[in-house]
Amino acid sequence: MSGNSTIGEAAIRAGCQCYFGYPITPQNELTEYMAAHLGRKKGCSFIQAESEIAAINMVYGASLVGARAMTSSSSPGISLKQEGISYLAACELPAVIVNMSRGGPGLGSISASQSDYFQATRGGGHGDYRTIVLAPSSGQELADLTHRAFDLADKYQIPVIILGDGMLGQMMEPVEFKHEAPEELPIRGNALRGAKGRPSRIIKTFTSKPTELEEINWSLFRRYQLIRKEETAFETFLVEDAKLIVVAFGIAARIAKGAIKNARTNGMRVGMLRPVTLWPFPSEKVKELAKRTRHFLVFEMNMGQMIEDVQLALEGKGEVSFYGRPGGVIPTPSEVLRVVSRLYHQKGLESGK
Amino acid sequence: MSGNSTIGEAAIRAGCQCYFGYPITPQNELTEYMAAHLGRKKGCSFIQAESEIAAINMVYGASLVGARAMTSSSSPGISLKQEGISYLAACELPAVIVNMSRGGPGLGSISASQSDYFQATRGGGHGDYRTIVLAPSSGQELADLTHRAFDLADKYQIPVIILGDGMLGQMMEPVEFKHEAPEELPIRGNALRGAKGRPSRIIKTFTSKPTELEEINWSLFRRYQLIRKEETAFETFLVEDAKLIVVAFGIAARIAKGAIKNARTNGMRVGMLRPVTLWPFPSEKVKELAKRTRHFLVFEMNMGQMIEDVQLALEGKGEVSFYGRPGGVIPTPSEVLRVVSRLYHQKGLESGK
Amino acid sequence: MSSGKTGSKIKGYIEIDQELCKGCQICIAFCPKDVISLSDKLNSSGYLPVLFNDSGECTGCAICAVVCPEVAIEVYRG
Amino acid sequence: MSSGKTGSKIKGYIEIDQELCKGCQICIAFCPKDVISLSDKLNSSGYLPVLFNDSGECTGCAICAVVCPEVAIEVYRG
Amino acid sequence: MLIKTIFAGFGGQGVMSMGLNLAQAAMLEGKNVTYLPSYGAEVRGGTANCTVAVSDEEIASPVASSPDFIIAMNQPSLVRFQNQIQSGGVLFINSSLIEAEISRGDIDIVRVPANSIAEKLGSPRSANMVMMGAFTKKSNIVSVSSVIEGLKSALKDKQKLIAINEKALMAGYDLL
Amino acid sequence: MLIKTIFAGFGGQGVMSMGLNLAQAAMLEGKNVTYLPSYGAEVRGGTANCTVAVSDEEIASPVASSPDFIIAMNQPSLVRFQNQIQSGGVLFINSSLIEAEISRGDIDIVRVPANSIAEKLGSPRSANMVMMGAFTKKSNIVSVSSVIEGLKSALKDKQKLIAINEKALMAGYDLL
Amino acid sequence: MRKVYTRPRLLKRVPFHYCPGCGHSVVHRVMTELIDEMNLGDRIIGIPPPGCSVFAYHYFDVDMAESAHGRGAAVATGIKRAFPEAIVFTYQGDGDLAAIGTAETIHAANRGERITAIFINNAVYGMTGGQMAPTTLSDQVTTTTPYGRDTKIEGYPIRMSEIVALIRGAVYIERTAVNSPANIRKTKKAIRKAFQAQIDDLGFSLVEILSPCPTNWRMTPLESWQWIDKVMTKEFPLGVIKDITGKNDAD
Amino acid sequence: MRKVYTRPRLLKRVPFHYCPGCGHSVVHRVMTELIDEMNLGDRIIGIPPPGCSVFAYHYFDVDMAESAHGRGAAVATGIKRAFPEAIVFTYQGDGDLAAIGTAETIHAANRGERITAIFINNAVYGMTGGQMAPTTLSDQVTTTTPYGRDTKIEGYPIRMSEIVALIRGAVYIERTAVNSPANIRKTKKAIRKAFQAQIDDLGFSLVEILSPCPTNWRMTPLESWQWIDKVMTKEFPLGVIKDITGKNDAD
Ligand SMILES: Cc1ncc(C[n+]2csc(CCOP(=O)(O)OP(=O)(O)O)c2C)c(N)n1
Ligand SMILES: Cc1ncc(C[n+]2csc(CCOP(=O)(O)OP(=O)(O)O)c2C)c(N)n1
Ligand code: SF4
Ligand code: SF4
Ligand code: SF4
Ligand code: SF4
Ligand code: SF4
Ligand code: SF4
Ligand SMILES: [Mg+2]
Ligand SMILES: [Mg+2]
Repeated sequence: MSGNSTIGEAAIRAGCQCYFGYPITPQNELTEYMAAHLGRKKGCSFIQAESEIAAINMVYGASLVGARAMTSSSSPGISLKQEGISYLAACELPAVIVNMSRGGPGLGSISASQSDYFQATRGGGHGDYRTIVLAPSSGQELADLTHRAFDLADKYQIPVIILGDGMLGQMMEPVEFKHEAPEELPIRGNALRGAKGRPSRIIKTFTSKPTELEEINWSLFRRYQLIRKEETAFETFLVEDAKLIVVAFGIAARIAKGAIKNARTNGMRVGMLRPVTLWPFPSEKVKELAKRTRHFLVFEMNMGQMIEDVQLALEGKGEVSFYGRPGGVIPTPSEVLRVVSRLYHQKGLESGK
Repeated sequence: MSGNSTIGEAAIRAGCQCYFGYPITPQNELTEYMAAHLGRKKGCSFIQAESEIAAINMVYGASLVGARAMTSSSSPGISLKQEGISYLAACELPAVIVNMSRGGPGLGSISASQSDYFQATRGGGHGDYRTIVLAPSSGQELADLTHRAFDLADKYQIPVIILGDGMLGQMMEPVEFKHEAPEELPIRGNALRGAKGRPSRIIKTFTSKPTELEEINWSLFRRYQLIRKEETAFETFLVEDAKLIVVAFGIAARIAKGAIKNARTNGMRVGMLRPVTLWPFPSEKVKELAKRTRHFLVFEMNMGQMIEDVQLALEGKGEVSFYGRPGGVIPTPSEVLRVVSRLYHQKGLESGK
Repeated sequence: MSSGKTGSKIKGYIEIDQELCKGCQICIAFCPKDVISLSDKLNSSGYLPVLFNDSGECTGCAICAVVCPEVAIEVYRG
Repeated sequence: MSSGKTGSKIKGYIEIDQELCKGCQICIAFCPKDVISLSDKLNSSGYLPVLFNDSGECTGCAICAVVCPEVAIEVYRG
Repeated sequence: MLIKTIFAGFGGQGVMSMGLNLAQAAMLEGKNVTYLPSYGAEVRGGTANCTVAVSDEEIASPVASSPDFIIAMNQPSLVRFQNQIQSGGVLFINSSLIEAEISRGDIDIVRVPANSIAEKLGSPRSANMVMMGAFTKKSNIVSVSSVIEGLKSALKDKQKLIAINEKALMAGYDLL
Repeated sequence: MLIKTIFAGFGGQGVMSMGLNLAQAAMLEGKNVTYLPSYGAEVRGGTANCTVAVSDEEIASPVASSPDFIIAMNQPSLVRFQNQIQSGGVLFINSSLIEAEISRGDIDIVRVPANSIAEKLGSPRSANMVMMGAFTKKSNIVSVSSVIEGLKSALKDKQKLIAINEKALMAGYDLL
Repeated sequence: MRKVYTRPRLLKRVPFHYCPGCGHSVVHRVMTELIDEMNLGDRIIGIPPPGCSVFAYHYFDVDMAESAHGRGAAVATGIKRAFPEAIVFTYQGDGDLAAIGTAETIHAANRGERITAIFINNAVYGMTGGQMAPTTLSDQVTTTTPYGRDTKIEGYPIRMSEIVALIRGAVYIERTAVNSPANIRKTKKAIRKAFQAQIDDLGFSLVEILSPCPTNWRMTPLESWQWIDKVMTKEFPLGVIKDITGKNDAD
Repeated sequence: MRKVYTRPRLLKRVPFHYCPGCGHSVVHRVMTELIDEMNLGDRIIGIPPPGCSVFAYHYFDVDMAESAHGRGAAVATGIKRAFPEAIVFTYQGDGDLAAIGTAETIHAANRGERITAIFINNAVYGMTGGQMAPTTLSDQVTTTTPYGRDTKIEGYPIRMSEIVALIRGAVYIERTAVNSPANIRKTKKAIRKAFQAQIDDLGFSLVEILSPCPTNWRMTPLESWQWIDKVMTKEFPLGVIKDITGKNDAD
């Protein structure tokens, strides 16, 4: 089962009732999986929308009435969804948005890339909002994080982005699904379901009083602080004695891990920090690691985006280098190993503490 | 003449031949100005498009054939243009995009706000691209920077964003226009004009070879480095002896300036750095200022976005505080003064060096 | 609020909410009996509302209420 | 390239670019004279191209060329 | 000196042009000026207002949270703005349409029966100019001749309109 | 040990299912596996390929820039991939369709007349299985019984198809 | 005497923010009456647009949610698919439905979504200050057609109802107006039929309502009401445009 | 003997990347012939779409530029307004023109933009792997309608040409096919008329071309060519749908 299908199956098992999407390579298998498996499922709905914009707004509609809803696309299509995501965030509506990103900018290439990091983590749409951003790096994690995405979305009433890439979407790996699809999910208490037996309800942000909107912003902000505290997730690998820590996410982290294993066999004390949540970013962990390790290599399949979060976390208390390949080029573990070794020697890390 | 009309007039005097827009408060006067003044001008074209998406793609079309073209909108409409901006950046096409931003996220409010900073400075669309971002803070600067925007766009073949806000758009101030509209502009050499007397020409990014797209990214990156070097612009105000420097842009900088003047009369040594280009951000200047001044107060009409650029520039070599009002609330100079004084005293800046 | 007054032989009457009325005068134009007219006193929203002239001619046909954009008119018929 | 051969009395002939042809066989279906047939040798792109059988019947009507999606056929008439 | 004035009233009362008038006049006198109209989803046919700031120096914010002068052309404007005016400020009331008592003792109140005067002058639509005249005299921000000059340039060559407006303006000016 | 294999050929030659077959078999043997199909705008009816990585450890990258094994089912695939194979690797050539000389001396070359064998077996469409058999034997990544088991689970209960494929597989297997 | 006309129960007791003579509030009243009469208050969900009617939720006493400009039909689709028991309507301006929302409208109709679009055609963008709408008449002056709409440059007023009528998933389409007692009554009847088509699970229904905008037409309220008859209906003829609900008009 | 049929001059000498039997390349050939015959090579600008024909610029030897999915009509509008001397065409798939690009298409037509849309209807999303297109036929199996297109859920195939024909700014609309010599010739004639309408500054023109996609229809090339006649034209009848160019057919 391809990574894309894995997301589909995991979503269904997480109780996803509605999927609205629009074809774009390299995530079509997800749309197709949902067409085959969600489309005729009782109480569920699949629509191939007329556009990405329609799709995200259908998700908005389904979320209004309390359904677990999902959409997916790849880079250009995600750009088109920015207005909709901003609306979801503003109205505090849960939703899961998958971006199996590809080479950009423009029409770019259909090859895997990580150049939508800024867009995902800093709210590519207008206004001060954030979305939780999960970055899986294996088939298994595609399944696990998809499930987590729906739970987080509901828990915090927030849109959650799964930031994958074309390679994760295409490739197949053995996967174990840990949940069965629920029989029925409870309807979110604040959903619009018709004003039966209760006062009518309004979901909106628009106001002619800026202070009202400010209050919405502050209340979102407080929730964001809570999420930062509670939900930051990461993986570390051989960081305890590391003289150099590679920071990488998603497929890049996997490639880096291969390089690090090799570096270790070559006697280099190299470790890795892999943010699993890109937002909230594991800044505290970076700070903590910087107490023992001075050198960081940020490795991304882009021109350098996550590096800003690493630098922001370090506040000058560490040296940061960068290696990146944009446009859909997939670096090899040995290429990364070469970069690691060069840096390791340049910084004179082989000698003593 | 309102700020919005000022932009319109300045654009026409900069030789803008095409304006394609869609109504949205608070920038309608610009669209209307162009309808009245560009629409019937010889060799020029005004269209009220069917949507913001159509508008940005019309700009793309006009830019393909070498025309100076512009579109404008406000926050939600700018979100919709992200795909188009990414295409413009990818295809190295000049264009001017005005965002008179308003309170967000979602439908938000029509009141002035600065919460689209991330979107503007980090390429809200997909892929690794940048746009030059100019942030005027007065009527006169609206005129001057609009002219500059067209020149920069052509010089670097890049989309340029003018990031204003609803207040700048609405208010009137005396303005002096320093240029006359040119009789005729030379056609950009690489424009599509039909393959007359030369081989046919293609403008595109799509490729099945990621390395080709990588090369495009690197070539863009080199240009971005050049722009960083050549075009970073800022204004400083009383920074020489400042113990506290307020960093603010646009209308917020103006408000801050009022507060600073007052702080000075109260004996506080407060100065200001106002980035005029938000991208490229005046990081070098921040670094330089940090040699003499330890405390920085970032003041934005949002929840804290530019603050990241200040922190990135400082690399821990300065203390950064933040004051922000989101959602379209306009802080007063005396409110900012209160914040400044409190901070000044908290940090014990009144005593000695 | 305003001119509502129940008389015998009167077929109908209307009550106009002076605060809701925005003085658009649409009701005046459509009333077949010509029993509505403009007031000369602004209401608190700054509009000149209209008044019902209870001349006994009102049929309670409710045309005025059907056209009133502000839902400012209630109609009685007996 | 392939079978082009000019003979007297022959009304027409065609040349099929063996490398451009993708063996879709559309030309075979439309040729009124049935003078095109499938080759048994893959071309370097891995397609089985078609061959012109110069039986003298070809009229140079160009129907094959009009339908060929690969523009692989040139037609001669005389 | 930075002086901020809010002009407020119904949509049709010409409060926006009063503000523009002041801005225009101040510009002619070489001062720094900002003019900020306010509008919003809620103003469909409701009240309208604008803020004018005049100063010898750069103007920090075009917004007036505690203006020096307020011109209330109708009752709702009075209700909305009377508490914002700063101590020692002046409140101009169109007494033709406003009856309310003002509770604040720390401000100066000028009552101008703008509508009745305008009606008397035979041009009921220039109540705003009557008020503008009174405001010009009392506020002393700009000279009345600058206001007139501004009026003329705004109305281009509509001589008749200029004459009417000027008359109304002077009637207000001479009132105080 | 990490072993990477690229299967390449025309769209219709079943190279994708060869890859899936290997992946399936390796999974049954409890190994780490990644399967990566390649496709792109350029593959409209052209060549197709997929990469399978099998390892006892976590697999860093599913991409094979220098694969251990390459299966070239047609000429264009050979041209495209022959230089990528790593020294000491094995190149499987469908000799029914490929005539070319191979210049590299640092690799092992196995020629399998997959199409002719398949035709002889009366099932010309299972040339890929013939090749798969030879590949299984030579590469020794997975056991032939795992491949067969994988085949069965992929083809569910299409008994006839399973039989045909198994026959072809064994014909290739027994070739070497 | 008995009260024969009073405020509809589902119309909240707040004054409208609309300009004097505006048609939006007339439609609101008619709709709230109807929702009550049809007993839909418990299960109806409304999607008002950015536009002058952005605050419609302040008036309708039913569940409602804001939508992005033009996306009403997509939002309503999401609602209906996730919660088919609901009766869902969008309330959209001509800019909203016929410009930026063109694709969403046409494709929701094409899928035969069981939703109802209430389409307020006032021939301008009211909310944003009177710009040209796709339905602006030829030669009509707006803030973005200061010299009048020139059909050679800006195109002709678009007849969205006729376009949607071509689409098979659309089952009931009527154009009405709210500029006279009779037309207001017809509007109510049309919306009733549109809702009924949805209740009967037949497909997409749309009621286009010609609605006065005295402010942006720069007319008195009465002039604007008359202009609809005199001018607007020439371009946008009133009447049932499509009815394949199979229901005959009983009254 | 003289060469009576050869590769058009404006068709670059590179093999097509299309599948065997695909209609795209037939249209490319016809168009390049025509551009040469009409002497437009010097001033024509083409906008190919994301879609199977994304690489059209590799074949047409004229100025061309990439466009965002569905936005061809807007891009072409920008080009034509900025450079009216150009002859501008978009080349769009059914997903591109009739799904995501619906609004841009309709409004460009409505403004009467002097541009020509070449609309390749192959009833699927070819490029992305055979998903449902708005024009997919009822019951047709695609990768997103694995059980066949169910009109109750996914709606009916949309007839975009008929919709655009309703719009006054559109002056020439014809539906043709590229599945037989006669139809290919008619396609060429139709495109000629469409270009001519643009040259004559009359308005928007569109030629919808039914085009085989053997790969995603899972047919042999020949079956796919025949399927157009047998099945597709029943839903999408061929012929001139609108012609208000006032030109009579001389040949
Ligand atoms: C994406 C986006 N673009 C533009 C706007 C601004 N906007 C709000 S309402 C509106 C159109 C109003 O016109 P119409 O739909 O006809 O409604 P009316 O006000 O006339 O009732 C526009 C353009 C917006 N809110 N969002
Ligand atoms: C914004 C965006 N969404 C989706 C895509 C992916 N995409 C590329 S082509 C295409 C549709 C192809 O179908 P069609 O337009 O019918 O052209 P065909 O390939 O059938 O000729 C899609 C959805 C994209 N490139 N950009
Ligand atoms: S009820 Fe009829 S007669 Fe009476 S006031 Fe109203 S419209 Fe006139
Ligand atoms: S129709 Fe209503 S709002 Fe208008 S004048 Fe009559 S009562 Fe007042
Ligand atoms: S030219 Fe005519 S007769 Fe000759 S091969 Fe072609 S189709 Fe057949
Ligand atoms: S039509 Fe062309 S491509 Fe197809 S078989 Fe004939 S020559 Fe070859
Ligand atoms: S602007 Fe027009 S549509 Fe909007 S409230 Fe006023 S009259 Fe109604
Ligand atoms: S997928 Fe279909 S449309 Fe695309 S190239 Fe192949 S046959 Fe042509
Ligand atoms: Mg409208
Ligand atoms: Mg298609």
